[in-house]
Amino acid sequence: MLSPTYFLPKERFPDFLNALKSLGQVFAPVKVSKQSYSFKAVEKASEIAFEALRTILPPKKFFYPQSETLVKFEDGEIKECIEEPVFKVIFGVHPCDLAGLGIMDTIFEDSPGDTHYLRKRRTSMIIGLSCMPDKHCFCQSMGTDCPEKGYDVFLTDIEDGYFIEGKSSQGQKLLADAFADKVLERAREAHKDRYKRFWLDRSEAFETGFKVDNLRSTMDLEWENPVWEELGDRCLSCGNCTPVCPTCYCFDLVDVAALSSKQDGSGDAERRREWDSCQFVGFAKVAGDYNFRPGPVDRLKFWYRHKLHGFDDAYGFKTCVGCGRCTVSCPSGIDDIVKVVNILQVARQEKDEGQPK
Amino acid sequence: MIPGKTPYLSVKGTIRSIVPMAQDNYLFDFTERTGSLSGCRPGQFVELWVPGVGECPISVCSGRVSESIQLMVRRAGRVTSALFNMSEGDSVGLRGPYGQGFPMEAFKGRDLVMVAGGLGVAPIRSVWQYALDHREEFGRLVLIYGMRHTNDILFRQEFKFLLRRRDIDIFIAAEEVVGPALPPIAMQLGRVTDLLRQAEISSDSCVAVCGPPVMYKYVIDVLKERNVDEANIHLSLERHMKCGIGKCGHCFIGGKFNCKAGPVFALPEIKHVPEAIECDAASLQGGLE
Amino acid sequence: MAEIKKSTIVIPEVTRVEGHSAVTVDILDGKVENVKLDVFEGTRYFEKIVVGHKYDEMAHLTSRICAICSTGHVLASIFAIENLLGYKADEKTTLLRELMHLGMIIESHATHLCALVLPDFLGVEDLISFADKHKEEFALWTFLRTLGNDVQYMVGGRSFHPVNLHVFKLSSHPSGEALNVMAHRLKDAREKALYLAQVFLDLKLPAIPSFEPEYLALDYDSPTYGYFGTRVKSSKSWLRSIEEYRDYLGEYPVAYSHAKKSGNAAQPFMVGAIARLRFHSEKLGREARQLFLSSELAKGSCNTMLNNLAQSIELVEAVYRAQAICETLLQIEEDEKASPGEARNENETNIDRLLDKLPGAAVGAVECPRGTLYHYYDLDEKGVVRAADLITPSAQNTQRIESDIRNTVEARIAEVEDGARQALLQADLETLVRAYDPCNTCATHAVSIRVAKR
Amino acid sequence: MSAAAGSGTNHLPTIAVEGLTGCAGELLVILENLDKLLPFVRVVRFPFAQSKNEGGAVDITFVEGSVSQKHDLEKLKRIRANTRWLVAVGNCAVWGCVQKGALCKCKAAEMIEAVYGSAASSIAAEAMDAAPLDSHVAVDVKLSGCPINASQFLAVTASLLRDHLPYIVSKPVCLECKLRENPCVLIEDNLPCLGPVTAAGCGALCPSMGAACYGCFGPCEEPQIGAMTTILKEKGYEMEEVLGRLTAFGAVIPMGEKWQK
Ligand SMILES: Cc1cc2nc3c(=O)[nH]c(=O)nc-3n(C[C@H](O)[C@H](O)[C@H](O)COP(=O)(O)OP(=O)(O)OC[C@H]3O[C@@H](n4cnc5c(N)ncnc54)[C@H](O)[C@@H]3O)c2cc1C
Ligand code: SF4
Ligand code: SF4
Ligand code: SF4
Repeated sequence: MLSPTYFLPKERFPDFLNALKSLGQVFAPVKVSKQSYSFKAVEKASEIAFEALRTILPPKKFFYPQSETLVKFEDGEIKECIEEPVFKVIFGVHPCDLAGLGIMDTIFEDSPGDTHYLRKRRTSMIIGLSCMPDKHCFCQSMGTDCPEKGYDVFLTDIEDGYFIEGKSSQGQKLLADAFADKVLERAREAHKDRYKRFWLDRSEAFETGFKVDNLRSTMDLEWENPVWEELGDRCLSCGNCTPVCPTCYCFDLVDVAALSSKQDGSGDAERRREWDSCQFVGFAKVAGDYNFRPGPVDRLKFWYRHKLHGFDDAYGFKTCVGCGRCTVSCPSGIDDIVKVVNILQVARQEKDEGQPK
Repeated sequence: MIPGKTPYLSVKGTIRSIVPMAQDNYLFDFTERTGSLSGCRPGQFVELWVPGVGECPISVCSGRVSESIQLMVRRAGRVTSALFNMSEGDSVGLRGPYGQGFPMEAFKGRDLVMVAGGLGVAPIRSVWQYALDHREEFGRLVLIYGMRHTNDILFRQEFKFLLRRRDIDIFIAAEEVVGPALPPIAMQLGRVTDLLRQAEISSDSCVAVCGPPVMYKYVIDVLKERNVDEANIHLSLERHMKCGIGKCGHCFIGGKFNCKAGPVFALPEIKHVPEAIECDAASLQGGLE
Repeated sequence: MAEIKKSTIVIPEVTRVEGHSAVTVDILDGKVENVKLDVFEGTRYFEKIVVGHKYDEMAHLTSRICAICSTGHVLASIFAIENLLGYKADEKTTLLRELMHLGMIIESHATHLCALVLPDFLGVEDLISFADKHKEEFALWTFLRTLGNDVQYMVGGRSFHPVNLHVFKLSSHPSGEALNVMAHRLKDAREKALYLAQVFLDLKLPAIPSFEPEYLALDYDSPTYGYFGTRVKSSKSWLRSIEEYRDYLGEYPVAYSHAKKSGNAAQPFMVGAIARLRFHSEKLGREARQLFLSSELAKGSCNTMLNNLAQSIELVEAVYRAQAICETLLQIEEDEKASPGEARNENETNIDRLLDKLPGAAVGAVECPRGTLYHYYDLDEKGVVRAADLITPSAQNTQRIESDIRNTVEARIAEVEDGARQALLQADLETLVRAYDPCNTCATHAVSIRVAKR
Repeated sequence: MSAAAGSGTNHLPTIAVEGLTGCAGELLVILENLDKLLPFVRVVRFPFAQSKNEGGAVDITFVEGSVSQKHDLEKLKRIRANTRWLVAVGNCAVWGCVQKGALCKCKAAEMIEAVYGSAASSIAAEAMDAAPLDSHVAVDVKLSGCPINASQFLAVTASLLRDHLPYIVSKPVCLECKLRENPCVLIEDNLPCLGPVTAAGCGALCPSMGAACYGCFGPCEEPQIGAMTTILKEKGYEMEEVLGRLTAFGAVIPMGEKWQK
């Protein structure tokens, strides 16, 4: 049976927010500079930047924090660090980010499951929100433009209010309660019509994109395309493209030793994970200083390949969700995935056409 | 479901003995009481933790793992140096075993060629120990071991005994004589590839290879000359590794986590993966060919 | 023929001062012949380092002259450039800059007084015994310097070598919450600052026969005791613009030292806390003013050792003033919330127009913990530095330190040849040098007097 | 760790803190964090902070400042001979900082002439071209920063007290900047942010306050100077200015040579 759908008039939004707040701390996009947004704790609806498309960091930061201690060595014993997560409500997550969370889930759920991530993830509620693409959005190309999983409730903006669907059971319960409290109305036919129209209009609104069906072979065939060298020359190896990516999961593990009077090394220590980036020189270096990806070109190509078909084999999906964050946060302007794919596809096509029949 | 324990938790391993093997290469023997490492298969590895310093992946180099586990470690940097400063009775953290190891079951009933370069002899040792323990289940055993300098030889004592055995053919070579004229075991001057050309290798052999990144391409070329089927060539790849469990992304190559899907791969799996077995020209200077 | 006796007092490295310096006193036939304060801190030629760099780089380049006074250098460079461009910062920026400066005053004075000077009077020589045997003083220092550091951290982003202060503006403003917390911490610190001042008020000082020097300090219109200004006042009752600093300072390098000396050889002058209090004591708040009035300073004593006390009075004033600024800033924030939309960044849009004033040259000055600091820059039409001149307070005091040493040794010349009393003289000399809080980026207790015969 | 200079009853490891030519910034940072160290070490030399200083062997010596005069070099050699671990602290000691950066434009002698005029000759006799410690002696650990970050300093000390080499990141400032979720000032405000080529450690202090990183921690591992220059030029900065900024904190000397022309 289909779960019921609801309508939230915009003027009732503060009440809806209160309902969310009663569950736990609410985080939502907030404007932090002329053109940037960030998920931050909010108290009032007025703090929320509903217009935000992409935040600087994706919502992965809530479940996979920038730095966290996994294991510690204390009083000569190896101990697990279990932190009891506090319930969080993340409001305003767009379809691309929902897909991103889905990918993070797959990686961290894969055996052996990552307790640290999963505990936090299961102690949260994700409230999705519809959006209108700008010139950098290409989730449509990646097939992540419609919410499929990874959320509890989804809000579609239909002008004077929101059309609301519940996905998970905790999401449906939230809606049922809010309905009982008269914060929500049942969605009527008119709402459903506008909802459909919204999604149709939205699919027409994409300004940019590419065909994905040949990505894998294109990447392989154009592995020596001169465009890589051009991009490599401009690459700062600053790593900005990876922390901002909703699906980049790479981390470094570092030990933090406590000051200790025990000189035999049995003093306390922590083992901490911190976000890392494949764009840094030492990322793939092994003993003997052999580096599998010594130059910026090698690392950039690796990144593109990983995003565009890296997980095809391992998990059967691509790890780019088309949010455009890398494109807007590259100081050098070289992480324009759409542009690069188009160049590669054109080059490939030219070769195909040049081939004798 | 959410597992009860963090997968990053190690168990305590206590150093039972330390045997210096060659300069900067020591064989460490650890006792581990929980038995969590006892199912270890040849070619698998563990993450060794020196608290306050860090972790590093080290191949298990004993064919049998029960109460004790042996690791051959080369002093390469911070963690390994810290380990070298330890003495018998000191403890470290160990977690694992990780990775796929060599498909010993699939090797059974066939000739097995083992090719080791330098420190790559450590995981290969677990292979020959396993094979000798199950001698009757394998066909001919050929062991090829190459190194840069004559005094780099590891497991010298063990080789003395092995060389006397009739049921395994052993070829050892070094590129250069350094230190005492020639070690007291049969050793030639040359490269792994030279030995491969000497050895009698049937085209339906299975091959287990481990060595420095530069070695693979040349070994594969010779094996192909011998008409060995690509599908029977198994290579153990070294990659920068942090977590060992397919999360940290450091060892990711061409769609696979080396720590989980590897470190041992059959050649066809990685043949077309960029970076997997290529090597840059610069590091070849003075290299193996 | 009578034997001519030559002796030398050498303090090879003065400890517990910032930087490295040594003192040599040559005594010939019972007369002091030569006094040298030798700063062997390596040469860093900042006047050349900055040439070729853009005006907005001056703050972080010159801050590296000295960690303790880094805020002073940052502000002096900013003031010089703003003076040149005829720019006047808005109220909030000015207040935050003053707050930042007070943070430095609190931190620097606390460190000098508690960690560098007090050990002399407590009779401890190493940190461990200081920390162990004088827990209270040690804790007092920790408390006050942390406070000063945190004020600088809050405003400048770092407790020294701040990153947030720039020409025209601050790149970000401390949050209301941070200001509020700081205001409370400053309030709690009053008592400790007053206690420290009392300690110095009660100290018995060694006899140093000082004579009245010419005192110089910045003059300003602000009704509160401050550290910024564009005029200089002299105890010889003249008042001049800092733009004319060359005329009244006259700086010349000395061969034996890497720190340039300033002053007129005939008449050394003194800058620093004593000078500032002389001119502006009436602007002090009630508590600091009371302390001042009950001290020798109010009677016009020129004993250099009183510099420590003067600093402790400034420290009290700084704590009170900093708290007041935090409160004013909070008030401004309230007002802004009440009437939002007033364009605060109108200045920013005019930067290009301001730069039309280039090329040109100008001077900026601030009162650092140790005295007046001058920065002079000559910029080309793109805002690139063509020439610079940087005059630190320690350079200005060098001559006076030397003359103080000379006077002391002359007055106590009998002690030079007297083994038992010699050590005491040396210790007193070191204490004297330290009282100036010289910032040579340093002075050891191993003062030796060598007597040579010829 | 052996208490090399351990005398009598005190078995704590010994440390010394010394300054060559610098601004005393690291001395200050260490002084301010000394209370945290005192339970674990014995401070045998720290002339900036205490009067009773011993000579002789030490376990760890922290050295601030660059080698800029003969006196510094003699002192450094003495330090090296007497310490087990020599830790270069601060940009001056690790890279040479601003005084080294200035050498891109002219030689030390020229600068002395310009600053000291007639007195130049006696000063010049003492002076050397400013250089980091490792151009003269072997350095065991290099902790950069201008000034060093206190928690990094404590972590390095903790490792050395256990006789382990510390882990010091040399990834770029951008990493810390993005981890703090700062808007990028290079992209949004066109400020000349050097974060992409500068070593992390400060916690991306400047960009977190809305200002451009000016490189005070020295270069990151393999800084992409070419790309950095290209991007700043595209943003309208003149080559001369870009080179000035890149070399100011002493690090990227190869670029500096171009600046000399
Ligand atoms: C599957 C596998 C099995 C291995 N088996 C053995 C073995 O049996 N015996 C042995 O001595 N060594 C083995 N190694 C190599 C060993 O892991 C590295 O030498 C070790 O990590 C270096 O750590 P370190 O802290 O001492 O050096 P570091 O100070 O961390 O670095 C020294 C050098 O090693 C590189 N490095 C750092 N971490 C790793 C890493 N995780 N993997 C590879 N290189 C790294 C660095 O980039 C640097 O070039 C194995 C590596 C892998 C991936
Ligand atoms: S590195 Fe920076 S803080 Fe340290 S001494 Fe040099 S200038 Fe000062
Ligand atoms: S502001 Fe600077 S440090 Fe931060 S991401 Fe941008 S370039 Fe990098
Ligand atoms: S951001 Fe750059 S300039 Fe600022 S403190 Fe960090 S390293 Fe120094």
